[in-house]
Amino acid sequence: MKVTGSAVLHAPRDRVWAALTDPEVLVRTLPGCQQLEQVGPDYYKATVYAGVASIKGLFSGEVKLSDRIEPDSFVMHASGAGGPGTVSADVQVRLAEVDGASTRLDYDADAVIGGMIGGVGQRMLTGVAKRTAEEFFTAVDDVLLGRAELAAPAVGVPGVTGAPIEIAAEGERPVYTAPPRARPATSVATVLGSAVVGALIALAGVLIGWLIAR
Amino acid sequence: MKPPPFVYHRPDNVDEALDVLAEVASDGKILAGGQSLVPLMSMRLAAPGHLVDINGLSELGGIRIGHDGVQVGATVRHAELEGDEAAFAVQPLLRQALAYVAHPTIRNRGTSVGSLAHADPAGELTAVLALLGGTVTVRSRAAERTVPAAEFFLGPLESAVRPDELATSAYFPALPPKTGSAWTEVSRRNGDYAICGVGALVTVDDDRRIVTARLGLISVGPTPVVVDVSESLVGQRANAATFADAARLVEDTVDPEGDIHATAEYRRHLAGVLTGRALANATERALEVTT
Amino acid sequence: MTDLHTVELTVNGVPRTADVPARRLLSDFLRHDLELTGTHVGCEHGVCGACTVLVDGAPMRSCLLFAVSVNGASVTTVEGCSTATGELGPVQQAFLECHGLQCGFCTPGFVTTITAYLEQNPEPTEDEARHAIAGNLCRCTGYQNIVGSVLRAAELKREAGAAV
Amino acid sequence: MSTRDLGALGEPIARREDPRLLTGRGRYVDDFGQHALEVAFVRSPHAHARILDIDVTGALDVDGLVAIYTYDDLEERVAEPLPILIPHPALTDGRTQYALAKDEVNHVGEAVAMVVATDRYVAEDAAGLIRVDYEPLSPVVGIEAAREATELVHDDVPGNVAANMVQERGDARAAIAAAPHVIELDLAIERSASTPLEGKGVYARWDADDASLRVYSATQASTSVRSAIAAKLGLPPDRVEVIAPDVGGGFGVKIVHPWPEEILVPWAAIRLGREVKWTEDRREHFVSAAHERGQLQHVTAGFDDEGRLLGLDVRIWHDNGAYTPYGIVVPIVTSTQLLGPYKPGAYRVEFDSLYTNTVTVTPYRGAGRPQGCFAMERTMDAIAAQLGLDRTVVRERNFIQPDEMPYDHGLIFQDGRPLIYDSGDYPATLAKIKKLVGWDDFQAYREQARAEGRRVGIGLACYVEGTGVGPYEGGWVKVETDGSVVVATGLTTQGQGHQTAFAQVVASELGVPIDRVTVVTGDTRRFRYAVGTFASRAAVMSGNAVAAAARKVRQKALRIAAEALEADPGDLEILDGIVQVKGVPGASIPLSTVAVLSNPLRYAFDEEAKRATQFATAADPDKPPVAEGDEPGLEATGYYSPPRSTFANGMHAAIVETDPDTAEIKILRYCVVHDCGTLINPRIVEGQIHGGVAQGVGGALYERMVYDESGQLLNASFMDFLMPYATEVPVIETDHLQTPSPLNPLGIKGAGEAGVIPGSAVLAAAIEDAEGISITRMPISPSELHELRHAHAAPKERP
Repeated sequence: MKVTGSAVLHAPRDRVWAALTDPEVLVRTLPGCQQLEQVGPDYYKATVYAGVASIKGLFSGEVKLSDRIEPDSFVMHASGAGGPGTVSADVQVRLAEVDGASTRLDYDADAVIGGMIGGVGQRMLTGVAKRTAEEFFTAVDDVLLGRAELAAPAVGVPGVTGAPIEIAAEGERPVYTAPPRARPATSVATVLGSAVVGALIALAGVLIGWLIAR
Repeated sequence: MKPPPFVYHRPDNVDEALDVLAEVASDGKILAGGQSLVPLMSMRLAAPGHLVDINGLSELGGIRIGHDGVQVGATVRHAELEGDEAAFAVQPLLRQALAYVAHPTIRNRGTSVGSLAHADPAGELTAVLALLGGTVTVRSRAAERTVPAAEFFLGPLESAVRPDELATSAYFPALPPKTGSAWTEVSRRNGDYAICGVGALVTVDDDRRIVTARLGLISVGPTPVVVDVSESLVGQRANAATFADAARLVEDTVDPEGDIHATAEYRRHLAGVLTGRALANATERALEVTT
Repeated sequence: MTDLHTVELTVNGVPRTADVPARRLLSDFLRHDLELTGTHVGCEHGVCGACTVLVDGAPMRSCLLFAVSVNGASVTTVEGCSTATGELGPVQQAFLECHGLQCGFCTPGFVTTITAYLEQNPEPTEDEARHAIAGNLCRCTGYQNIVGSVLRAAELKREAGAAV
Repeated sequence: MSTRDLGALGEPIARREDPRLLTGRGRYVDDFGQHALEVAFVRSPHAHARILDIDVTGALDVDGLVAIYTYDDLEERVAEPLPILIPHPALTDGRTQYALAKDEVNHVGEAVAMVVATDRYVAEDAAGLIRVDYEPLSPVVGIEAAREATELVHDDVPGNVAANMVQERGDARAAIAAAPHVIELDLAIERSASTPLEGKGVYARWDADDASLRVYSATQASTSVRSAIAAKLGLPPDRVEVIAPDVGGGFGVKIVHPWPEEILVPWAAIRLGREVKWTEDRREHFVSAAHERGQLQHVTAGFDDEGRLLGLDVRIWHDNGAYTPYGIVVPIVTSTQLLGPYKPGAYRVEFDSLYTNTVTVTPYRGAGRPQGCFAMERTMDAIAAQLGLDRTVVRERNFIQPDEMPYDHGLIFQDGRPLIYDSGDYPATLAKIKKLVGWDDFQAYREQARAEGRRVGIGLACYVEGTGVGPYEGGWVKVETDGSVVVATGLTTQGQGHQTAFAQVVASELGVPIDRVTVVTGDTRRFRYAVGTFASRAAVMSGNAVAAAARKVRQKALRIAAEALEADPGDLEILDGIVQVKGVPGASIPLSTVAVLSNPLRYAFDEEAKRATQFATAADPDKPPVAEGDEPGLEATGYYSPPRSTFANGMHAAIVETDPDTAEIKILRYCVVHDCGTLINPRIVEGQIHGGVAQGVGGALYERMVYDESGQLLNASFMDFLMPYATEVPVIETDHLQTPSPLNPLGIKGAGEAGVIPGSAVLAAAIEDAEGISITRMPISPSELHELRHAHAAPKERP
């Protein structure tokens, strides 16, 4: 499925660029992302605890960044597979200055959702993707605005934020582990356009939404 | 298509159920009617490690009717609520909408509270709860809280029920005086998920003029959409009211997605058309109860 | 995970029991554990209705129930829709007379659904009869003769009632 | 042909198989083998990919796992591609799959690994733990992409063209060029599928002591499955038994053989020395069985002022999916059957059969005819519209007339035989359908509806269907010594009531009560030679074959009875199972006794048998007990092999109402007039028509296979593949003509597929009539009609 969307992030373009290509940021903003393992330059293996409501599960895949034209654009390739389905996506991301304080992000994704989920999940996929996209952009924006710590109490689970990201070296490969966190409150205001669909999220395997790959 | 293995819990009371939930956290799911959960499991899209079967918990059964509304326990089947004359008398929209929930055979097992907790954006009862301003009561081992409809539906298939919580009942306020209700929807086949569904509440005054008019819509957004169209109708003679402005307002408000059965544009169009029809029916009923 | 649960049901009036994993669907429990193969499985996601059985008198999709979850229930399958003497029950007789079936695969779900429906509404109109069967899929008959079978079954039941 | 007492033939009797099926005593494949090992498959999630690695280690610890097989485990001929069942010279680049994918997958759902376990639950657990590493390749999805051929499905098939074929009679292009009027239409029909309520299924048991294999398969062709299994597994055919038990619907998808599973399951059963069963689940059926219907068609028609077709030129692009196991039967059928009851002055048809990375296409009830009918009937409507003529008038002017029968179209049909219509009265059929639907009164109804703010429209469509395709079927009839009659024929049954219809044929031929007749179908143990159940052929083929066998039995019975009664065989008749001398009451002998006498015995094992023992008969001591050229027993085998197909025909008319606001489409009336020659059992024929119409309505308004660009089938469930419920199918009003076929003794024509053929054509016509918008693509949903309205209205709003 082809999906496009855009969002406004409240930081200058170079900071947005830095955040989106920083595994330390990604690991704490990608919905459900538990671990990013760097296996090469701009190449990560991801472990994602993905899902909707209490239907959730562990999912593993990989993420590559390419075609980096800093600070204008890059392409993300994401793929992964679980028992009930597969997901792969190429996401073209473009950043444009809105003003000195904010950046408009546009993305074009070509996502392939295969397996059982592709055949029976149609009714729900875009809705779930959109919800997850909002979550992701809000989380990134929170990081950019330095209010990441503020997000968690909003959903009322105490004591799960503010923990440092753990970086452990496993052989040569840095491994980024997300701190425990609650789901950030989403803010639709940061997402533009009626057809915003979170294909970006495909890289987190979250398009599988309600999959559980046990 | 066979479900994956899970540990089966059949607690003897709600506290025991909550203990299990607290322990297994997000690896657990409540099994009530199972009419959405079991197919998800058979397709292996869901694979909870633990199922907590609440079907035997009599304390979660029963429909309690008051003048102010209808309280529905967690194990009440759609069919039971649909057939309950007292509930119909207090809040007719329940039966009007439940008649569109899948097929009777599914309604014999599926639970009303379960379908709210499942938060399917095409679920009729989500919009009924939202339109009526109802609540869902949820309990965990630590606390009980009552969540208003406006805060209950967070996203597609995502409700405010946390992994350690059990939705114990839902509360649907009574139909106010001089008010009529209606539900209408378009689906591809009889019993399918609605392409668009609309519930309406219209209140008239003694002079048979419209006072308030509100709508609850499904399948046109990630969660049920409530639109207050009173302003476009207030003061109109109910028997001569035209609903074109209200329909346009609804069309402008909803933000549906397209899918393999219908384009987003068609869904939006239907939201307008069905708004007109639901308002007309509800107004007619409001007049009936006002004479 | 593979713990077995003892499931006791009264099936067609006969107490039956088997030890099964929690995930055993009622449809598979009936077909494989009790070897009552009259109940058929057409989609396993609750849409086709072929697996419909009566649980404590109410039609339900047996593919959407875990056997363990209906422990203790009374279940009626198509095998139990015949008369006490083993002759065709009124719904079955009506299907025979009206050519209400072709391949017969979906038929058990229709027979159980209609059997329960006629208890609720003994004198359906043609339109009501059509809606009564509208949750069951049939690929062979085009439904016309099944609608006729509902009406004929109602007639047969009335005749039988009058004869008593 | 002997004088036939029709007896039960033609009577709408209740079906004899029903009491069993109604009480849960039917036996479908999954009802067998309760203790067999069960199979689940790992299927490709990619439409087009190279398989880099299959890692099964994760699955090996699953408790209850018995075996996992991948392509590398397959041996000898099991490792070869599956056969192309119907080769054709035009099929220059036919390709078939391997039983398990070798190196590459070409559609989502193609089997990659096979898991055998103690039950299906466990098998699915293990299948879910097998990791397959794929390198995705660019998929070809949709006819346009296949035609552009920027990507290829099979590297060695340029242009994605499996076959190109041209048939022409006369110079169609010249005729069109010279015609006073010319129209061109682009028409499209989307994919649908048979989707029987029971999926496929295979259950195999190997008897090592006997070195024999028994296979139960939900197939439409058990004898062919036996041949295929024997060939693939290297077994002598007589060591393989294949039984099609009760089968829960077929509609074409179960005619294909061998399905990979029909080879793999018996193969595993032999290897493991255990009973093995596979029951296809609904998702597997959507992504790994077969689809049909997807075609683009460009029609160019030249006609005169009266609306007579002078030349017709049709170009067809057929989507055959990933492989061509069933050859190019579907587009050949479209090419030829498109002509319907009409006789264009000249005709040219050309098709390309194109590969796509989607589920394989094989015939689904109607088999290319719904597309052809859509093309022809939309053309007729367009001609009428252009000339301002009534749509029935244009059709009538183009009809082949009854006195032109037999009518030779000068083309070659799907059976390799000339396309010659044997009989049919199209003007009479038209008159009947016009009367049934009230064609001439519709204008008044439309005005009345319009006054009420309602939109209604009427449509009509005609078809001719070649049925009873050869090469042959056989039948065996035996009268037992208790007077009961057993009948066997090799073709299979999926709900068509063969156990009743063939019993009616035999009962009337033999003169026995029908309740004494038992029919067995689709069991290679009972009848060894057969072709299969497809192409509306069972009643024609096996009906005539069992009739032929019954006639032989009758003759033999009369001969033996004549000896016993000391009468001339010509003076005898068989009534109610008793042979008697005509007009001489009391001079009679029951068939049961004749059966006893037909088999000279040495041993008496019961009272009846005593009469045939050596000291009981007054046989001529100079003659052998069994005469030369004779055989013991009152039984015979007969075959029927027609020179060519017999052509049934019919016409449908429908009245629809479209909601001006929601664009919902409601069928107010649906009328059918049908002529399939002599009816064996009118009730069964009517049931066939009802079922066909329901599928036609489904194909026109509800059902489609929705693929995305990556080749994912987006609606692989009954939630989203919208097979109609009772509330979506209209009341069907029927009427019949009976124009007997001159090609077979019973005068039968096939009836199985007819009901589905004109569905899209007639409903498109009615919707077009209601809306005043040209309908060229089917199916159509309310959402699409809504879009069409907008597109249609747009130019007026923004000139």
